[in-house]
Amino acid sequence: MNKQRIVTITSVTKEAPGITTLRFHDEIKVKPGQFYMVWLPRVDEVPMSVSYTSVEKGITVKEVGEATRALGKLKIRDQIGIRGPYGNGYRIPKGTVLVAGGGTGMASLLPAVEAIGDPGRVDVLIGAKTAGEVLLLDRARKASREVHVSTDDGSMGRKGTVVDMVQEHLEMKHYDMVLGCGPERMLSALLKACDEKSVKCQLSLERYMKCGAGLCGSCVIDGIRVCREGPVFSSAELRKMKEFGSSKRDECGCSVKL
Amino acid sequence: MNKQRIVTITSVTKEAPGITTLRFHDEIKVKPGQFYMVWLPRVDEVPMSVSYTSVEKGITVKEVGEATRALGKLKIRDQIGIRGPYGNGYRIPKGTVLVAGGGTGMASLLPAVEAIGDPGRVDVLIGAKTAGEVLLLDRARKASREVHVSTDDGSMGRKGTVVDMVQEHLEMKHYDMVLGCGPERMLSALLKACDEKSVKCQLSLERYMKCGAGLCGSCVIDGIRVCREGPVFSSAELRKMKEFGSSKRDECGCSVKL
Amino acid sequence: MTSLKVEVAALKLSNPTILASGVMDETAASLLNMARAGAGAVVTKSIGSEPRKGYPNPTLVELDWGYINAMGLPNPGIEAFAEEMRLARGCPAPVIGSIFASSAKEFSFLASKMQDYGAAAVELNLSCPHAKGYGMELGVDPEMVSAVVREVKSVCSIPVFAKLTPNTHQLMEVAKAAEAAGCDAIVAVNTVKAMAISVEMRRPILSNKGGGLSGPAIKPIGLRCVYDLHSTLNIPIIGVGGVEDWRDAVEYIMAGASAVQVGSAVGRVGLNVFELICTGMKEFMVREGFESVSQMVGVAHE
Amino acid sequence: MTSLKVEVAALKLSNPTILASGVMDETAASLLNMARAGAGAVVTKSIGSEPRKGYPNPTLVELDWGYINAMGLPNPGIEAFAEEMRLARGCPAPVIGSIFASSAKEFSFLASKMQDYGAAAVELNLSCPHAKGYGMELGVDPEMVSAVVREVKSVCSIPVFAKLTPNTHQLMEVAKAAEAAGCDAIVAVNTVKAMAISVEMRRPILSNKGGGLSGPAIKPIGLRCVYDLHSTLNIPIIGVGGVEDWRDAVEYIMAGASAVQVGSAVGRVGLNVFELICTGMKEFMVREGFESVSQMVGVAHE
Ligand SMILES: Cc1cc2nc3c(=O)[nH]c(=O)nc-3n(C[C@H](O)[C@H](O)[C@H](O)COP(=O)(O)OP(=O)(O)OC[C@H]3O[C@@H](n4cnc5c(N)ncnc54)[C@H](O)[C@@H]3O)c2cc1C
Ligand SMILES: Cc1cc2nc3c(=O)[nH]c(=O)nc-3n(C[C@H](O)[C@H](O)[C@H](O)COP(=O)(O)OP(=O)(O)OC[C@H]3O[C@@H](n4cnc5c(N)ncnc54)[C@H](O)[C@@H]3O)c2cc1C
Ligand SMILES: Cc1cc2nc3c(=O)[nH]c(=O)nc-3n(C[C@H](O)[C@H](O)[C@H](O)COP(=O)(O)O)c2cc1C
Ligand SMILES: Cc1cc2nc3c(=O)[nH]c(=O)nc-3n(C[C@H](O)[C@H](O)[C@H](O)COP(=O)(O)O)c2cc1C
Ligand code: FES
Ligand code: FES
Repeated sequence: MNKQRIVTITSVTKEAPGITTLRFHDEIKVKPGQFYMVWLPRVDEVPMSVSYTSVEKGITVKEVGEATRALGKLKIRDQIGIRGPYGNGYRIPKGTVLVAGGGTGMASLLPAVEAIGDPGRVDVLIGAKTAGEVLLLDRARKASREVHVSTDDGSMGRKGTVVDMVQEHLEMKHYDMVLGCGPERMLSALLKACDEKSVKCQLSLERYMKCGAGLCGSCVIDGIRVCREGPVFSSAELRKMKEFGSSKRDECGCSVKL
Repeated sequence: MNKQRIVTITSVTKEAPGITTLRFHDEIKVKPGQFYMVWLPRVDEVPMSVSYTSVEKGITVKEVGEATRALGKLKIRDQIGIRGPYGNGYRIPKGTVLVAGGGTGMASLLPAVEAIGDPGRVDVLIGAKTAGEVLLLDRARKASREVHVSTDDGSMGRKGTVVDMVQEHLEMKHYDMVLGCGPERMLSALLKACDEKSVKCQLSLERYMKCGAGLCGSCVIDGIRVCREGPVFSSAELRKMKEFGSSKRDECGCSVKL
Repeated sequence: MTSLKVEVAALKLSNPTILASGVMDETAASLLNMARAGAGAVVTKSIGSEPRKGYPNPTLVELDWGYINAMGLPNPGIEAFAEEMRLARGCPAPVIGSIFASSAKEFSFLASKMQDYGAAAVELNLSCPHAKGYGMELGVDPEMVSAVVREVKSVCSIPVFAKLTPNTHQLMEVAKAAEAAGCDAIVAVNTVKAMAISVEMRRPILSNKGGGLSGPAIKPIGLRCVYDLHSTLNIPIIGVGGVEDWRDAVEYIMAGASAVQVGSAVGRVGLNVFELICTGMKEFMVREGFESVSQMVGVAHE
Repeated sequence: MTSLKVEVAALKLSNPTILASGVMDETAASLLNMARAGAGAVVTKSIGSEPRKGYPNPTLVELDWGYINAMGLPNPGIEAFAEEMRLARGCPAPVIGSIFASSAKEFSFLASKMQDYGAAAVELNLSCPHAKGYGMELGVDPEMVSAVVREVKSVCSIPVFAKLTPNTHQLMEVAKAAEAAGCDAIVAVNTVKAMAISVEMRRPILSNKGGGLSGPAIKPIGLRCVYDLHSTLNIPIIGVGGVEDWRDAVEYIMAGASAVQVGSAVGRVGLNVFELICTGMKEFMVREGFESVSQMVGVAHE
């Protein structure tokens, strides 16, 4: 039961061009990897990972369309509706952990890194299109042993993708678990990379969400609810999914190529 | 919130001709002086004080009409519906206590006597029409210092009413509180007797009950809900009630003389 | 200055919470107690021409999210009720007389009695879901409702409220008919047709089998009716159904209600429910900058 | 031997729990998962002639005692749905194709498609409370319902179910019209018209404003409809509305349902709700000496 509540924005942080973190007070506990359905009256209601899970909650929004642009324009004292948290969240792993985030994927991953609570056993890899879009770098540094950055254009860190970095790290070191969040094509390559090295992973997926509550079926991948059994799935689960990395459903429920 | 539950009779005790105790298992806690709404399908649903308040609950029924006669015919393994407990119950008094029960009034009072938990400071007075109808005598003896009986026909104990005995006891000894339950005429005399000696009392009333839950207003005395603010009222409350001892409401809500 | 005062169809209320018909309102003393507890107005139990016992028990089922009741319109009859109304004269809040009948003539007879007794307004129960020949059996037919209202208006100078049922797809037609016939306000909604069955006893629990659902379960239903009525009507609407806290009350008001009635919450919350709603509503109004209740009426339509 | 097997209008089900339309049933894989989770049959999302996005978000409000939804009948359209039905062929439980349309002709077109696709039965959505021109706008009119059923029956050899709305006082008339037109079973009920308002935002939460109430809040309403339908009809009834545990299911069956559908509880309880209901029901049947579900159907009427 996740009743709608109206929260007031207490801080607005511009993380990068078109990427904004909004903070607000909400008492209801959240696990890293869970998400809210965020309501902007007259605009839309969209799923957003919780990027800050303390009592002062936060979401980190990348502007891609109408709703996210409207969220990016909010100011302190504006109000939004939230319901949730929904979804399973990451199981916080024991042992050494490699964390790989593409784009706003870091928003979902950082609370998990912080929940591990032991910088000594976590390495973080951040991928972005360009230097300006590298997200939450300072926060990642505080909570981990090493942080490495890659950009598509080489404007910061190494040139290439985050998956390239993952492959290198898995060659170099032993990790007990990989956590990943980002575009599905990246996640699909990530799963392959992990499988090759027989390292387990947990990856967080995105699908079109309407109810968010496990009812309407709009978010399903291979008949499994991303909003409920996911958004975080294990390698074992992902390997069985025919639609993973290949197709998703549009608002009508039609299958479309990724 | 008091959902209907169906319980199975585990024991049937004939207390006196036409007076039966039914026991059954129900986990929901009850305070002495509270009552259930007891449902017998195809017959009626009637209020009954809880005469045993441990997990093996009990009611003690005097046959006066259709519903009570049907309850008196139940056997082990028969089922009844109960909802509740309803009502406020007795506030368990400190100090010395005089308990005065007329008829099935003892059913409501005995759990209070037992809850006091100190036989040394409780005296019990039981009134009945005739020897055969003296109720729950052994149980009363166990939980109190002295038990005295009066019958209308003198067939047991002293001849007279329980109020006569109360007056004598209040003359003889000091009591901090009187608890009473029985026919309203008796209670009205009891209040007068207590007031004369400036002893506080708590008396349990009966009114026609439909909902039992504080909604329908059928049980009101001076606009106060016997099922909710009562059935137990203090001397202070009773003194203000114009209808106490004089009139009640019938099923239509018409005022009728007691 | 934030004020909770409202005016509904010429009735001046100190606050917008009204005791709903059928709950703690069969005797003058009850009505007075509810007014003292903070109700801005009180509606009497629905009164008919003759004394009526109502249905045998069980008459109530408790649920986690409300009640199902089939009281069967018990009432002392309009003659005996004269005395209660006389005793209720000093009531600090307006007393609205609720009546039920099986014909327009009978309604007008009862309404004029209520007027004589000093009722501040009369509420026509056109919506009881479980009394044969009464209530919603009439209240789903726009022509019948029109005839009843017209007849009552012809004998009454006090405001006339029609209490309607949500158990129909024709609520808007019925309400429009009532308005056209001169009705002063619409009260929506009465209980929703419902039932509970005991699986062990293998039968419906209520002696009448069917009953009416009230409480939080029906709040979204009542709210929808009020919202739609506000789009349809020009006369005031009084919202009823599952109002349990200030938030429920404000939802109804924003949907278009000029006041709300509170029934089940008198059992579920307690006698202090009127006070709690008013305190919470006032705090909300201060917080959000509303100075009067009327400023909030219908704002959810904008 | 206690058995949960039931037969409803020639459909043989391993147990009487059916996945309700609109919940986890838009893709073949979802339907298969729900059948594997233990549903005795599964109903597809209501499918129309063309792909449809449904309403913008918010489309769901969560309440303590249920949901309000206004999805707006999103669906991939009958042509694209061919592929899902093909992939669902191996489904261990019968697949019932739900369809919605705005005319009798369109209904029969969709129904014959569903039959071609291998649906075990077709369910006519005559009851969606919030889609303009569809659902209950047709489903409260006995003549319209009669025409739709007749037309669909004329092109279909698989059983035809009519899913009806509780938002009318004419449910019995509508159901009788469906029966007379050859309908094989009645499904009752769809959601109840409802709304939720955010007082801080001063507006309805759902983008469509109005929506349909489902879940425990409406169980007493659905139960009452099924009870009354059982007194009125000779064809089987499938009970829907707030079925969350075995007790709810048995209440519906005793009221007269031959099977029940489960929607909201898939969200509120989880995918194991079918299994939980079946286990509890079986234990109850053993305890009470019922050997088959059919022995329980309608016993609350005796
Ligand atoms: C579990 C989950 C967590 C997410 N976390 C974040 C986050 O932390 N930060 C962030 O910036 N974004 C996050 N997203 C993505 C975010 O929901 C979309 O970017 C947003 O909905 C786009 O809305 P729009 O109106 O701006 O764009 P539109 O122009 O409406 O759409 C752009 C694209 O966004 C996606 N989208 C639109 N609506 C939805 C919807 N209701 N559900 C899912 N996807 C949708 C579609 O792929 C669409 O093509 C998350 C998505 C999911 C499913
Ligand atoms: C709070 C309370 C506690 C009670 N506790 C006990 C108890 O422990 N033991 C016991 O034997 N009796 C108790 N009673 C009285 C008992 O409820 C009635 O004796 C019973 O309802 C009679 O039903 P009947 O069908 O047998 O009689 P009827 O022939 O129907 O009526 C006989 C008389 O019983 C009373 N009565 C009937 N129905 C009701 C009702 N719904 N509510 C209240 N009174 C009713 C009326 O005064 C009526 O005149 C209690 C009553 C109340 C209000
Ligand atoms: C026990 C009970 C008795 C009722 N009796 C009446 C009545 O006599 N007349 C009437 O118009 N409504 C009656 N109602 C309906 C209420 O006035 C109200 O419309 C309904 O309960 C919904 O409001 P609520 O959810 O606040 O209870 C009764 C309701 C209950 C619970
Ligand atoms: C999210 C959601 C979507 C629904 N979509 C449909 C639908 O497409 N067609 C239909 O006939 N009923 C639809 N319904 C109604 C359900 O099938 C069912 O009749 C109703 O929810 C009551 O059952 P429940 O309380 O078990 O949910 C939908 C219900 C929900 C909650
Ligand atoms: S978004 Fe509705 S089931 Fe996941
Ligand atoms: S019995 Fe209904 S209020 Fe007391």
